Amino acid sequence: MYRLITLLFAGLLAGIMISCGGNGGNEEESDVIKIGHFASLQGDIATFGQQTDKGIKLAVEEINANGGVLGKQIQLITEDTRSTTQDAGLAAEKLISNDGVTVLLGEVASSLSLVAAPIAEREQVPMLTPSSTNPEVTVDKNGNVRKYVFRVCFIDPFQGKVMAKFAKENLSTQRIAILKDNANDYSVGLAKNFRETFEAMGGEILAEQAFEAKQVDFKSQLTDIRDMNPDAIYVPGYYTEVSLIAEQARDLGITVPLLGGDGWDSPELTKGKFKEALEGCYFSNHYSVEDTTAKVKAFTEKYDQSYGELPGAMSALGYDAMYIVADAITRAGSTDSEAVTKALSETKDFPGITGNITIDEQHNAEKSAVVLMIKEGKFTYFATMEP
Amino acid sequence: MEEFLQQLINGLSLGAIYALIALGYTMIYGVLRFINFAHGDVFMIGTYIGFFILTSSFGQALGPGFGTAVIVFLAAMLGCGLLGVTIEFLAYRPLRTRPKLTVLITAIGVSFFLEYTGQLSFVFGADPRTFPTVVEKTMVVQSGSLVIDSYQIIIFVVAIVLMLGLRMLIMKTRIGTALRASSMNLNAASLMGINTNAVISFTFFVGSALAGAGAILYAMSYPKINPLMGILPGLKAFIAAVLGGIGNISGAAVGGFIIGSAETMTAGYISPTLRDAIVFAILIFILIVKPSGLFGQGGTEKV
Amino acid sequence: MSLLNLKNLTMRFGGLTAVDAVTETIEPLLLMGLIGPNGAGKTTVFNMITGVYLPTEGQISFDGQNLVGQKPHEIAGTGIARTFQNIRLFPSLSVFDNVRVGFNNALSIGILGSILQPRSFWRGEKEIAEKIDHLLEMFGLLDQRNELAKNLSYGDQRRVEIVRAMATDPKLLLLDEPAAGMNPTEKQKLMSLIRYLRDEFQIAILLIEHDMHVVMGICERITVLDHGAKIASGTPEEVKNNPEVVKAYLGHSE
Amino acid sequence: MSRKHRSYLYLLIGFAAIIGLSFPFEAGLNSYDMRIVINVGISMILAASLNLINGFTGQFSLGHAGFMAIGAYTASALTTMVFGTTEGTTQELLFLVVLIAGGVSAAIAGLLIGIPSLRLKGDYLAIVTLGFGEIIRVVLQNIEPLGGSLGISGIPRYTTFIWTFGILAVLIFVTENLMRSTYGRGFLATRDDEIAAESVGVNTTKYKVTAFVVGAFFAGIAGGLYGHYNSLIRPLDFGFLKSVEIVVMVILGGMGSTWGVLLAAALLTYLPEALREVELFGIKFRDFRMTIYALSLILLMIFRPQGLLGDFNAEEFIRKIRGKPKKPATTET
Repeated sequence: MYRLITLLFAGLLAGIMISCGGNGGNEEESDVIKIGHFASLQGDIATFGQQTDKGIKLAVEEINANGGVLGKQIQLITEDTRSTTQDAGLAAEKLISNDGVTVLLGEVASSLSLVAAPIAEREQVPMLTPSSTNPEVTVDKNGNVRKYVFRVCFIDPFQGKVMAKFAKENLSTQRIAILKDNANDYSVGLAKNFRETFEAMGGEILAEQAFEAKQVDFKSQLTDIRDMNPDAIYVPGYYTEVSLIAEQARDLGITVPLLGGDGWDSPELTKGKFKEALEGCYFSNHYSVEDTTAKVKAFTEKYDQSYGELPGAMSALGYDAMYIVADAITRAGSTDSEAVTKALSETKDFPGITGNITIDEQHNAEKSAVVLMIKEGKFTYFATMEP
Repeated sequence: MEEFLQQLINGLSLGAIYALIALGYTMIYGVLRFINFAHGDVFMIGTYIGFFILTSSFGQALGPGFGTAVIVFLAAMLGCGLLGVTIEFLAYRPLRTRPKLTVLITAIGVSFFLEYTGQLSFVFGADPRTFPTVVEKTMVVQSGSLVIDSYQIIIFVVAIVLMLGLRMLIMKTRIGTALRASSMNLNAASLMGINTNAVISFTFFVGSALAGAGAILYAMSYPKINPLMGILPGLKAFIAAVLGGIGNISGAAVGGFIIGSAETMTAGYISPTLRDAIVFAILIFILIVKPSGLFGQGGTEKV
Repeated sequence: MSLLNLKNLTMRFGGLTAVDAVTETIEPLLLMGLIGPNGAGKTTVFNMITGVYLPTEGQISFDGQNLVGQKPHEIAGTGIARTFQNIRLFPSLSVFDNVRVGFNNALSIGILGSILQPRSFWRGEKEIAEKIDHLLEMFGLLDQRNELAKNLSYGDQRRVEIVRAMATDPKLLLLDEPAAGMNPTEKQKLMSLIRYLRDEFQIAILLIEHDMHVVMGICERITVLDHGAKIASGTPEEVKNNPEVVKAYLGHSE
Repeated sequence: MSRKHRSYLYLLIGFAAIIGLSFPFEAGLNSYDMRIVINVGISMILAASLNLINGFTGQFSLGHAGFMAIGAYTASALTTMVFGTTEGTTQELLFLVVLIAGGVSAAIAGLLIGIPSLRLKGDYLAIVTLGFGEIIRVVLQNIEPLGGSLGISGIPRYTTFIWTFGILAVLIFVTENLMRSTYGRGFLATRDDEIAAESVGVNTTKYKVTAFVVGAFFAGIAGGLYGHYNSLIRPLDFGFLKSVEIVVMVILGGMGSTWGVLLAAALLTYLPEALREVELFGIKFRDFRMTIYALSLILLMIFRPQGLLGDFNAEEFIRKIRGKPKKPATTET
C-alpha cells in the first residue's frame, strides 16, 4: 500500500515538470505572427491533412516573401492530430496555450474541428477551418453562432442543395440513386441534403445505398442500383473511393453519369484507367483548376513547382484560409484576438482561389459553387451555381 | 438466381486473394505457432512494389501486357518474400524462445512500423495512388445482369496455380518435407538434423511471396493503393486461415473462398455496411464453437 | 461403502485407447498404488477422475455422486485433490499464497466483501493464515513460507504441492509420482509422510509411482495397468507374484 | 490505526491529496498542461483496468477500447439526450450517475466478452477480443441516433482533475483490495496455471469473467470521463489502435505491476506531447512519432519484454531504502 503514496508523489513531480516546461503563452512583443495549424498528418485521413498543410505552407511562403503581414513575418506552427479526437484536443490546446497563436487553422474532419471549436471559444482565439463542412462547427447544437469559429468551405446543406438543383434543372434528371460513405459524416451530410432538396423539387430518390470508408468493393451496392435504372447516381464521397466506384459501375454496365461534391477534387481521381470511367460525370466544387484567371493559374503552377503534383480541393482551401487570415489581420491592424475575430467576421468578397468569399452571419463562407464536368480526365468548367 | 451467381463469382474472386494471403498466415503459424500480424502490411508493400515498377520509365516503356504482368508478379513475390525473411530475421528470430504474446506484440509493432513509415510523405505518402493497368480488362461473360471480367478469371487461375504449386513444393520437395516435419514439432525436427532456421526463413519467404502475388491481383481489381490498405484484407485473410483451421494449408484456401463469398453475400443480401462486422462475427462464432477451425485437428493439452 | 467407484472407464485419443474399460473401487482410508509400465494410462486415469479429460466411456462416482461431466474445480470441491507428475505450482506466488489458493473455496466472501473488506473478511483471512502456517509447519516448510514457489528446490516444490492439495480438505488424495527425482533418504521421509497424512487427516490416498520400493513399502493394495487395461489387483505380495504383472514389466523388452 | 483499515486510510489520504493538488494544478497549469494531466489520468485508469484482465488474470485482451467506447457512448448519450447540461451539485450528481451507467453497460459487455475467454487462450483470445472491439465500432457507426460516424458532439465539459484522479484512486483501492482477497489469488492462480488452479477448486471461469467485468467497468468509466472532457466522441477513436495503445502501457509497465503500469501510462501519454518540439538531426519528432512508437515497441519486446518494472517490487524497494529488515509480506493479512 505504499504504492498509492508513491504514485501521488510521482504525480506531483510530473506536475512540477510540466509546469516548468510549458512557458504558457508569453505575451512578449515578438516580430513574428504565429499561426497554428492542427492537422491529421498521420492516420486515417492523413491524405487530406497533408494536402491542406501543403496549401497553407505555400500561402505562408508567398506572404512572407511579399513582406509578411503588418511588417511581420508569419510563423506557421503545424501540430499533428494523428486523425484522432484526443490529439486534436491536445494539438489545439497546445497551439493556443503554449505557442500563443493568433489564429488557429484546421481541421479537415468536422469531428476533429468540433473538438477544437469549444477550446477556441473558451480561449477566445479565432479559429478558421479550411474544410470542415458540418454546420455544427460554427453554429452549436442550440443554434448559437460560435463567436470565434469560421470556415472557408461550403457547408453540407449548400453543396447538397446545389447538386440537387443542378441535377434537376441542368441535367433534367428525374430518378436518382445515392451511394454514400457511412463512416464519413461529410458524405452522410451531403447525401441527406441532396435527398431533401431533390425530393422537394419533385424528383425521386430510388435508393440510398451506403458503404464504409476503406472498403474497395462496391459491386453489391452498384448491382442493386443498376437494377433500378436511375438517371444518375449521386456519390458524395472522397476521390479515394469514388474512382473505384466509377470503375466498378462501368464494369457492371452502368452508363449514367455520377454526381459528386468537392471531395472528388484531386488529380488522383481520374488517373490511369479511371479516366474513362469518370468521363461525363459532374461534381460541385469551389473553383476549377482549369480556370484561366491569372490567380488560379499562378496557384496551380506554383503548387506543382513546389510539390510536383497538382493541388486538390483541400490544398486550395488551406491556401485560401491562410490568405483570409492574413487579410483579416491586416484589416484589424493588430494581432489582438478580438480585432482579428471581428475582421474575420467582416470578410467580404475576398478574392480567393476557391471563389469570392464572404463570411456570413453563421460564420460560413458565402460563395458561389461551380459545377465541373469531367472531360478526358480534365475537370472543365460547366456551370456556376449561386447559393 | 442471376444475382446470387453474380455475388458468388464476385465472392470467389475476392476469396481467392484472401486465400493467397491466408496461406502465409497459416504456414507461419504452422511452424512457429504465432500470428504474424504484419502479414497484411507485407501485402501492402507488394502493391507498392508493383506500383513503382509500373510507373518507372521501364514499366511505362513496357506498357500493359502479358510480359509486364509476369515481371510485376515475380518482382512483387520476390520483394515480399525477401521482406518477410528480413522481418523474421530482425524482429522475430531474437524472440524464438519467448512467450507467444511477446512475439504477437512485436508483430503488431512491425505492422505499425510498415504502415506509419509508409504514410510519411517521403516514403509512400498517405495519399492513395492509382495502380496502373497491368493487363487490359475485357468482359468475358455479359449475359443479362451476369458479368464476368477477365480479371476475375485471371485471379482465379493465378490463385489456383499458385496453390497447386505450393502443394507440390510442400509434398514433393526436400525442403517441403522439412517444412512439414517442422510444423509437426519444431524441436524434434531440429533434433533430427533439420536446419530449422532455414526452414523458418523458407516459410516466411514462401508465405510472403504468396502475399505479394495476392497484392498484385488485389491492386489490379481495386487499383487504389495506400499504406493502410493491408489492414482489412490482412484481418480477413487471417480469419480465413482460422476458419480453415490455422496451420492447415488446404483449410486456408477453403477458408479464403468462404470468407470472400460470405462478405459479398452479406453485402448483397443483408447490408453492405455490415460486411466487415459479419466477417468478425464469423470469426468469433468459429472460435467459440470450434476453435480448431473446419479442418484443424484439436490438440489435447498434456497434463 | 466405497469412496470412489470407477466402472468401465475408457479413454480413447483418436485411434489410441489409452485406458481400456478399467473398473476399480477405493475404500475410505485406503492407501492404494497404481502402477504399470510407461504409457500404461495411469496419469490418464487421474485426469479422468479429476475432470481434466472427459472419459470416452464409463462412470466415475465419488461418495455417491457422479463425477463424469463435472468441471475440475467442481470435482475438487467434492473432496478429491491431486498433485501432478510434472509439478504444477503457481510459480509467481509465494509458498504461503500457493497454499492459500487451496483455501479459496473455504472463504465464502463475495466480491463486494473482498473490495470493502469488513471485519468478517479479516477474521476469515486470519483463520486461514493460522491453518496454513500450521500445515506448513507440519511439512517443515515454514522457513520457506515467503519464498516464491519457482525458487524452491525440487523436493520442496513436491511437498508444497501436497500441502496445497491438503488445503482443499480432501477425502481422497491423488499423488502422481511423488517420489520422482528424490534420493533414498528423501524417499524414506516421503513414505512416512504419506502414512502420516492418511492417519492424521483420515483420507484415502491413491498414488502412481514407479519406485517399487516406495509402492511396496506403503501401499495396502495395488492395481496394475498395462496398455490401458487392468491386469492385476491385490496386496503387494499378490501383485509381486502375479505372472501377468511380471510379463508386463519384463515383456516390454521383447 | 490497525492494518485492517489501512486501505481506507490510504484512500482518504489519496482523496485529500487529490483535492489539495487540484488547487495548485488548476491555478498553475495552463489549459494545455491540464489537458495532458487529465489525459494521463484517463490513460492510467484504462491501463490499470486492463492490467486486471491482462496482467493479473493473464487473459490477453485486444478490445479494451471497445469497453471504453460503450462507457463513453452510454454516459455521453445520457448527458446530451436525457439530462441536458446542468450546473452545480445537480451536475456533479448526474455526472456520477452517467459515469456509473457507462461503467455498468461496459461491464455487461465485459460479461459477454468474458464468456469466449472460457474456451480460448493466448493469441486466439486476443483476436476474438479484437473482433469484438471492431464490431462495437462498426455497430456504433451504423446507429443514426448516436450520431453515426460523426459521433456525439457538444458534450458538456464535466470532467475535472478531481473526478479523474478520484476515480483512479478508487480503482487502485479496488484493485489493491481485490488482489489481497480470494479474488486476487484466484486471478493470479488462473494466470499462473489454469489446470493446477482448477485442481484445487478454483473456478477459473468465474475469475476470468470477474476480471473482464471489473476491468470493463472501469474502462467504461474512463470512456465517460473522456467524452465529458473532449466534448465529442466518435466510433473511429475507439478502434484497434487505441486498444493496442492500452495494451502497450500494460506491457511496458510490466504485466501485473500496478505501479509500473501507471507509470507507463503516464509516460506514454506525456512523452509524445513533451517531444512534439524535439528535433534530432533536423528531423522533427512529431513527424515520426508513430514510426518511433512502432520501433520502440519492437525493441522493447526484444530487449525488455518484462516491461519497465516487470520484476521490480515497489514494496520491497521501499523497505530496502528504509533499511528495515525484510518482513514477511504475507503477514499483512
